[in-house]
Amino acid sequence: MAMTIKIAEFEGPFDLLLKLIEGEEMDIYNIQIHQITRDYIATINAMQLFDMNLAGEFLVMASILLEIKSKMLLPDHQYEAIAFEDSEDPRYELITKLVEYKRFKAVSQEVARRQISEDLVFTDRGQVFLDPALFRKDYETMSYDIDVLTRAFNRIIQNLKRFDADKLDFFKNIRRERFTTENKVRMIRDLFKEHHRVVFQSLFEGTLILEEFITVFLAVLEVVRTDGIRVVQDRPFAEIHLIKEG
Amino acid sequence: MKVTQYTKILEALLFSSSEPLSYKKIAQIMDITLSDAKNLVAELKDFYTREESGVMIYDFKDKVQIGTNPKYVDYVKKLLNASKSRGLSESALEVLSIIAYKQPITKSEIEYIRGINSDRLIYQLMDRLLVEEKGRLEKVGRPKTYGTTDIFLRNFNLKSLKDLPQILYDEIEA
Amino acid sequence: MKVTQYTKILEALLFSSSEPLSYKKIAQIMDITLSDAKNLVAELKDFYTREESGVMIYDFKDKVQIGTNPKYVDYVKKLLNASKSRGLSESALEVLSIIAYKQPITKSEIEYIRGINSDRLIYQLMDRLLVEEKGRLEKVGRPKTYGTTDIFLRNFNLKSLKDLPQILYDEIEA
Repeated sequence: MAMTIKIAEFEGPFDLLLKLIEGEEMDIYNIQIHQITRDYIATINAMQLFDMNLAGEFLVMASILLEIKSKMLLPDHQYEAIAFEDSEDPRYELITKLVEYKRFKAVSQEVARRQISEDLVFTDRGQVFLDPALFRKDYETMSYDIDVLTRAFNRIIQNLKRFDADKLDFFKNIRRERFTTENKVRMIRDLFKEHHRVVFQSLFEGTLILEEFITVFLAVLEVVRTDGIRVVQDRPFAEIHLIKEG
Repeated sequence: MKVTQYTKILEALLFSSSEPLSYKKIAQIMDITLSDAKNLVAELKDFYTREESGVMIYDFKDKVQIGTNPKYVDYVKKLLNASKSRGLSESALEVLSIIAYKQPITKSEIEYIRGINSDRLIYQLMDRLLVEEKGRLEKVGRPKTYGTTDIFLRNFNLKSLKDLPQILYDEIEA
Repeated sequence: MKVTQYTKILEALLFSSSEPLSYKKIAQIMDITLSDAKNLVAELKDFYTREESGVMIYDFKDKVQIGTNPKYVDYVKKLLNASKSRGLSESALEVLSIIAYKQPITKSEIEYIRGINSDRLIYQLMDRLLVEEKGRLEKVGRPKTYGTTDIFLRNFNLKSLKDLPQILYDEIEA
């Protein structure tokens, strides 16, 4: 049986098996296990299975088929079409599963037909327009459940988890901001209440992590901009001083 | 109850709600009976149909929601730039049907029926808000179970899960 | 141009738009002239007035938007107070949660995370007094940053931002 098959054509091993059975016009309850095992193995050989997990799933089915086939080779057995509760037949389990699968496959076509294709209907308007002027007073006193918020946040994270590891980094260090530029600016200003000259390096003493280091640095830039503090270095590699004039 | 005026109030409520509204809530807010609420919804529905309105009423289970009329979908799509088809793949539909009929169901049960790992498709269906987690089974590993959402009912035009097409056992001949 | 049919299309467009639509855009989507677009809006506006509809057209300068009729505002308020999300859509809540946890944050950071422009939702949250501008970042372009308001804290019954529920970071591992 020469078939050129792309993996994408099959939803899985059951799907492939069903198509082969249909192709050979076999009765699903009386699968010629010989024939079908040969077809199945030929097909998966022809398929280029790059995805190892996927390949594994197709191979598991191949081994099940081979096992059934070997059992059926045992003497003194004449196998007819399997009947209900005919659980002695080596094919029984496979066939009941196949029938079950086929049932869902059939019904999914039916379900699909009922779909008012969701792209025909738009209901999520993104927002509800209510004239803010009319509602201002209410908005001030409204009370929300905090869990609507955390649920929304978790939803975002779950979605990112599936699709975008990069963006997830954005949330990695969510924590209350321990170091704020405002605090550090205040700290520097306090220093300048007592000194008019501060060693740049000394501002970083006790700084433990990069984030704090950066915050201090930003605060320095801020006071330079707003408080008229000058930064002075006498020569290359010398200590840097912050000087407040007057 | 002056019917017309009330349908207009209902219209305002449906428009301003970002989620489906239950008849119960409508009744409570408008201070009318549950059956009055149902009548009003029916009335508004008729009105929209008669007017070939740009919007229509979608009702499912015990809830209603307003949405655009599929008749004008081309324009709405153009507006939302939603040219990409959002149809479900065949495999996603398979998984969805299995979940619909067998809920609550675990991932491994779905895998057992399909003979192939279906996690990715389950997530896809969850993203489309058609499927949601339904709690956990009280057995080893406490596996999560999955089921369909109200949005599933709405999108597939089902009033309840009872309206799912019958599975025809006889038809399953090879 | 068959006027009635066109007003219905316009209705569907206004309903599905999450922001005010300009006449220009309406004309472009419906493939009609600008003055036709204006006429249609006027027609739909008249229709709503005549019907004492639950909704009405709000027009600002060169844009229009559909919104609830102030006549029924008491019911809409009751609805808002009865719902958990108080009329905020899922997407608005998403934006609010990002702002709450990551403030001060710029629009472009929010857009980066959600993968979609969220300006309109930010404005909506500002209208609802939950979000406000918090100054500018001292970097290229000096972008505005946003954060939550005192009213946000009060509405969510938080003493301070420190009371925001802890998100479990282990779960954030990819």
